[in-house]
Amino acid sequence: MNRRFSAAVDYTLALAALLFVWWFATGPMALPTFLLPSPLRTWNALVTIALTGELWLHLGFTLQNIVLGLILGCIAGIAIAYVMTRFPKLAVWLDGPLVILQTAPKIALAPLFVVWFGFGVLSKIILIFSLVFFPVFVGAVAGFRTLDPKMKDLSKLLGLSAVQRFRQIELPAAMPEIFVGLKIGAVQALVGAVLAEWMSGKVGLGYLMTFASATYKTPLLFAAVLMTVVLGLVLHVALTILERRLLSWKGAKNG
Amino acid sequence: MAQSERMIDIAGVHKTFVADHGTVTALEPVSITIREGEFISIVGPSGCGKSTLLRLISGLDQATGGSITLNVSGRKRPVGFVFQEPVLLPWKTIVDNVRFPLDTAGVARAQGDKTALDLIKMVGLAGFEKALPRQLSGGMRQRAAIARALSDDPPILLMDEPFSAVDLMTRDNLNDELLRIWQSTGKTILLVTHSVDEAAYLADRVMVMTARPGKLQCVHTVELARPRGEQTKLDPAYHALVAQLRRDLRTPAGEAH
Amino acid sequence: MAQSERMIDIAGVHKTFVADHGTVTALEPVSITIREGEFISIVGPSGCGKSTLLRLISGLDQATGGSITLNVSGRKRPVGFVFQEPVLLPWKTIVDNVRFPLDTAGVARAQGDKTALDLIKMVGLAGFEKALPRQLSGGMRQRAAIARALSDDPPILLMDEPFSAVDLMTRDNLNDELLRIWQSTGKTILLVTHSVDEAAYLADRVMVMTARPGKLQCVHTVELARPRGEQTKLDPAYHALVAQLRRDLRTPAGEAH
Amino acid sequence: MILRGIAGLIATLVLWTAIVVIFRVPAFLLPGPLEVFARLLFLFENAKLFRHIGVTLTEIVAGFVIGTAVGILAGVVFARLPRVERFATPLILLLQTAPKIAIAPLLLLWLGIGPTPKIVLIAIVTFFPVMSGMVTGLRYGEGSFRDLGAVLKLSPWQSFWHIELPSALPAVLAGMAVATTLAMTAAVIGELMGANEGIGYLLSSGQENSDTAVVIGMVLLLSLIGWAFYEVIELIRRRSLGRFQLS
Amino acid sequence: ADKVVLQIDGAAAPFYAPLYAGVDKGIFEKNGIEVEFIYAAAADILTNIAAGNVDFGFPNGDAVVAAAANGLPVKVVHTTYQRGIGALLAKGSSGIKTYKDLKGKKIAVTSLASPNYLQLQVGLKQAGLSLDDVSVEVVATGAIVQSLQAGQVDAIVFSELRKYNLEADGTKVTMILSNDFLPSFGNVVVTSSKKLSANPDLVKRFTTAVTQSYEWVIDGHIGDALDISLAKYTPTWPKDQKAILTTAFEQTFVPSVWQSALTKQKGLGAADLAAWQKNADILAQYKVIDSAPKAADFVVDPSTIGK
Ligand SMILES: Nc1ncnc2c1ncn2[C@@H]1O[C@H](COP(=O)(O)OP(=O)(O)OP(=O)(O)O)[C@@H](O)[C@H]1O
Ligand SMILES: Nc1ncnc2c1ncn2[C@@H]1O[C@H](COP(=O)(O)OP(=O)(O)OP(=O)(O)O)[C@@H](O)[C@H]1O
Ligand SMILES: [Mg+2]
Ligand SMILES: [Mg+2]
Repeated sequence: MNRRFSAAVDYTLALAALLFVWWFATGPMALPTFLLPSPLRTWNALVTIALTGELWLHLGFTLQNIVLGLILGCIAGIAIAYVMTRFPKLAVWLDGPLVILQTAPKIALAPLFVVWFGFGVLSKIILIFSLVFFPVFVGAVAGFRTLDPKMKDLSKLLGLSAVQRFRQIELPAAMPEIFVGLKIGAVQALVGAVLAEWMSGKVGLGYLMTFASATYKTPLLFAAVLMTVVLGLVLHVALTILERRLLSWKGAKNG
Repeated sequence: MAQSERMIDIAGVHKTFVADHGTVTALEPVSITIREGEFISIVGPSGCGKSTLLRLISGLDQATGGSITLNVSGRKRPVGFVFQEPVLLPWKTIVDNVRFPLDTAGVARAQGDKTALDLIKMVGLAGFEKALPRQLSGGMRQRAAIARALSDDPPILLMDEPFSAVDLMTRDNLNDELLRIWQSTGKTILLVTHSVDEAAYLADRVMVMTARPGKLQCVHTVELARPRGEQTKLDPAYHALVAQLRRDLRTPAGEAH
Repeated sequence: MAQSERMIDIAGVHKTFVADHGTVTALEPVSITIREGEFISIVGPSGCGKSTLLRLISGLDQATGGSITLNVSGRKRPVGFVFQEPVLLPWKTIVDNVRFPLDTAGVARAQGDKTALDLIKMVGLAGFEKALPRQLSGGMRQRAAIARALSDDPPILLMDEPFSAVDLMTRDNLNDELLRIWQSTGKTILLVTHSVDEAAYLADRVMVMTARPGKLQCVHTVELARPRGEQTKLDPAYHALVAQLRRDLRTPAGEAH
Repeated sequence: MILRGIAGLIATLVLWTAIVVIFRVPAFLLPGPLEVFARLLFLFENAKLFRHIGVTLTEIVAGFVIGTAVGILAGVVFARLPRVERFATPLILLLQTAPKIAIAPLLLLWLGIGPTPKIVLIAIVTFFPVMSGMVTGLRYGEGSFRDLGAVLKLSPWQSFWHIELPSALPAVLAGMAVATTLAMTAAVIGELMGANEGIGYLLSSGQENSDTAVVIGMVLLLSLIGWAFYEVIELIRRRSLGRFQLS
Repeated sequence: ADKVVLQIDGAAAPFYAPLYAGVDKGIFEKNGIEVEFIYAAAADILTNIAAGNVDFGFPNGDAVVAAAANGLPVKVVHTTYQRGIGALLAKGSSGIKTYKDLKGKKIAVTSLASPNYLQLQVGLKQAGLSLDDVSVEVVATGAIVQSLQAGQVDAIVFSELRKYNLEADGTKVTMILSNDFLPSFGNVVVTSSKKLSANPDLVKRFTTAVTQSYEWVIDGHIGDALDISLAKYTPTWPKDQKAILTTAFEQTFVPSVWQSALTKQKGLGAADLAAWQKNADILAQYKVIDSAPKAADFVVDPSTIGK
């Protein structure tokens, strides 16, 4: 309780510091609005679209894509990582294509995703999925690989079924590393969602950004950027709380 | 307790590890037949291959040569194992750890809980059911591991220095509990220990192993009356055996008698 | 070996853990003063707070109350610690693990190697210098950890059941080696053990602790002649003390005499 | 490793060709490997492809090295001082989530045109996974090793070098593997912000000209670079973890 | 020589051959200027200019109007393209010949904030239709042409120049120029108000060099300019497209894009303030911008620079 409270204080302080720097850059340092609008102008732009209800439409759409992509990427990442650590022979063949597919910069392919997968929400989800997948996958592989051999002995001894071994031993043991991947994946999901909307579409925070950027409505642009950052922070905090819950057994240092 | 059925057949089993710094012969060929319901103690110097032998019997490692046959047709989990270090799942509470073999064998939760709580009480951990392993002392963790190995009642029990980290009194209690369980269930038990007193007190036969390269030096049949108890420790035959075991262990490797 | 300088002052130290399943009093207030160069054994039932006490003395944990003063002005590393579980760095070979305290104290490599190899030989691990911890047996790992604790020659040595996983003969050897080192270096040693024989054989004083909540039941001064050796084990006073310690440990908690 | 690499490459090419042939994908949507290869050859002769590769590679290496170093350092600081971490988190998330394309003019303003903004961008995206790996590796690492370090009164540097880094290594390497993929994307974004050389520059001219073969070719080049990075990290992992108890 | 950075809209393409040839042939050098080309999206170019990140930009005219309307201190100093090059493109096989044929069709634009979306709206209106009669998709620059080729949309509103790409790819296209009903400007040279007032001489020399470069190409050096461009500046372009590009230059750029009635009179890059104003007014009328800026405030005729 107390700790959570102090965490909230820290976040607030940090945000206040950021706000101050922002204010300083636009006030005393006099950066022009078209480069960086003042916090007040941005706030006004935000309030304006919040009042018309437009904001919630965009926000909801982006959030929905993020959550969908995150869940799918997460499931696939963990599943494929598991299969590959269980069957190293398969990994020889799958590893290369997976890595090549992943290191291919999505931003370059994003426009093509639209022609490949259509204008609908599918191409967006696929883009987000493809960005989330890899961090979770790599994290899960690391987690499954570092499994304590004593745990392997135990599961072998108890003759656990594949499902039991996964559920009861391998998954919990790999959790810390999976969470590393998940936290990066969450950020990537956000980046992917915005990117997808940037490339095509008529709704979402990314769309709001292209629109604002092309029409030089910089306060609106930064209002949208602000919303993405807030979204990122919320996702991060949610994952951190979940992590603390699930990994309390680790007795983390400074937990 | 004499049974004639063969339970574990070990024939010429040996094990060599290959490592960067050279090959290590952990176990030279060992042959012995263990009958159903027998209680075997294993003593020997540190690093002589006792743990290796148990791991081979349990099937966790593969022998470099020789064969091991377990006569446990039809049992899915023939062996219970108390590892030398307590291997508890750090994310599960003590009661969940002890119940774990039952849970994964499909035993109903209520039934499992009952068994687990009884065993936890037996090993003296009442009050720590909901604690996590890292919140226990070394000896308490070891006792939790013992409780877990007993929970699903395996016909063969392999115990690798199960009582090394507990105090004398607890150890005596647990020895007697173990004998009680053994007597009532007819398990076959192999127990590695560095205490010759314990080895003699518990076993039907004591295997003495020699230092590296580990091999079987001799096997003593313990002729002490069952059930054992305080009176056993007053028996001169018991003390003679303990003294003999001590002498065996003092014999430098190679000078087997 | 009687020195009058106070080395460790423990005054009303106690420790309570707060956990999800409730608070656990690991240690009720303990007070004792340990002189420089004293050899103290600590015995007590499993879970009575022995490890907790050592951790408090070493500064690894903070006491809930009371104070601990170490009279080791100017020493950067006042204490060496043999943990209850051998904490070897899995990515370092045995010789690197043993040399680790020296390396990090800035001792030259050649010098460090010499010390490390001597100690490795002393604990009977010659031939395993280049092995990794996972390639050793449980007892061998424990011995490597002992060698490491000795390598940088700390004035205070805290040993938590250092010999629990080694066989009798090795244990006897290591006991004598430890006494030799103690005698020649004048270290202050606190040793936790479950073996009352060992406790009596080695110590100047034996601290007996009671079961949960752990507290100091009594302290026996060991009047046996130094240096100790085979003849000590024939001394009736030794056997009387061992028997007394056994009785102490059998006394249910609370009924201190 | 070489075998793995070749196997991976063959598998990718087979998969790619199969998609193109089976679905009869027209070249403007997804050209086949041969076509792309021909286009790459053309660029090699005509466009001094190697110079562009060199430019991008330099940016990536520089950004990656800086990002990794800072990430490891920050990870150590954050794991030791969780308050600092909480304080820095909003700023870090800002840097990670704020769409780079949206703040490009600001970056140019502060860092000038030239390689600096690209390197900084790559360092920023590399930083995050490496830092996360390090923090997790330390925070959830073996507590008993911490005790050992405390008893030996190791200096912060010593406990970092001898205990924290090795025990966090699996997680850090995982972070670095993820970072390779992000670095490739950042390299492209950096060069989209304003450039006249580099793979991203060629890529954007391919995009502008609706020349899918160039786009795919450049993507392929970046993939191969990223893959090479990944394999180097794998190599480090195997070398260093071969000795660990880890399989 | 003064070093300047010129940021060009999009990416290196042979359509900018006169600029490349001007550098290569020493025309800029002769005017005491050394040019570095870099590339970015139009909106970024204007922000960069306003912020002083780059010296000159070569974005399209609509982007400048929008920037000026939002108060960015930018000035058009050379109306290089005298008309807009936005166009509706449809496959020849689609049967679309006029805006009237778009009813019920699917049309792609690059963004709802882009000039091509505005062109679509105006085009539909003058054909008696509205946005409700068609369905609009947004596809980014990198894929819009492919989406037409793949038949995912019936038409795109984009750049006239893509007709040449498509034809090079063997796709026959129908094209309706937006400039016919909506006067606007293609690429124009832009600098910041600050630079113009602080260093008019530099701006003058730069615009002079631009004019001279275009003149050189118009004076019978189309082939040379394309060769320079393809060899050194736009190496990703296949060489076999030179023929198509030559046609484009001869039939479109030289007669109607770079030159107009006005340039015959006042020289290349001359500013038709009235046309600029009309462009701005329409943008305001369609709510692309809040209010129309005064053309005279952000457009400068090259001949008046430094006077
Ligand atoms: N994984 C391994 N790789 C290489 N050598 C090994 C491995 N495991 C055990 N050994 C070696 O095999 C020998 C026997 O080990 P084992 O663990 O069986 O001894 P032990 O009798 O159980 O000893 P202790 O009483 O100390 O536990 C030792 O010399 C050890 O170094
Ligand atoms: N981190 C912890 N969190 C909560 N409780 C703890 C923790 N560490 C120890 N305890 C509790 O403190 C008590 C004393 O533990 P300690 O490890 O000191 O016992 P010990 O005397 O060393 O026992 P053993 O002989 O079994 O090693 C135990 O009841 C244990 O459950
Ligand atoms: Mg062993
Ligand atoms: Mg203890």
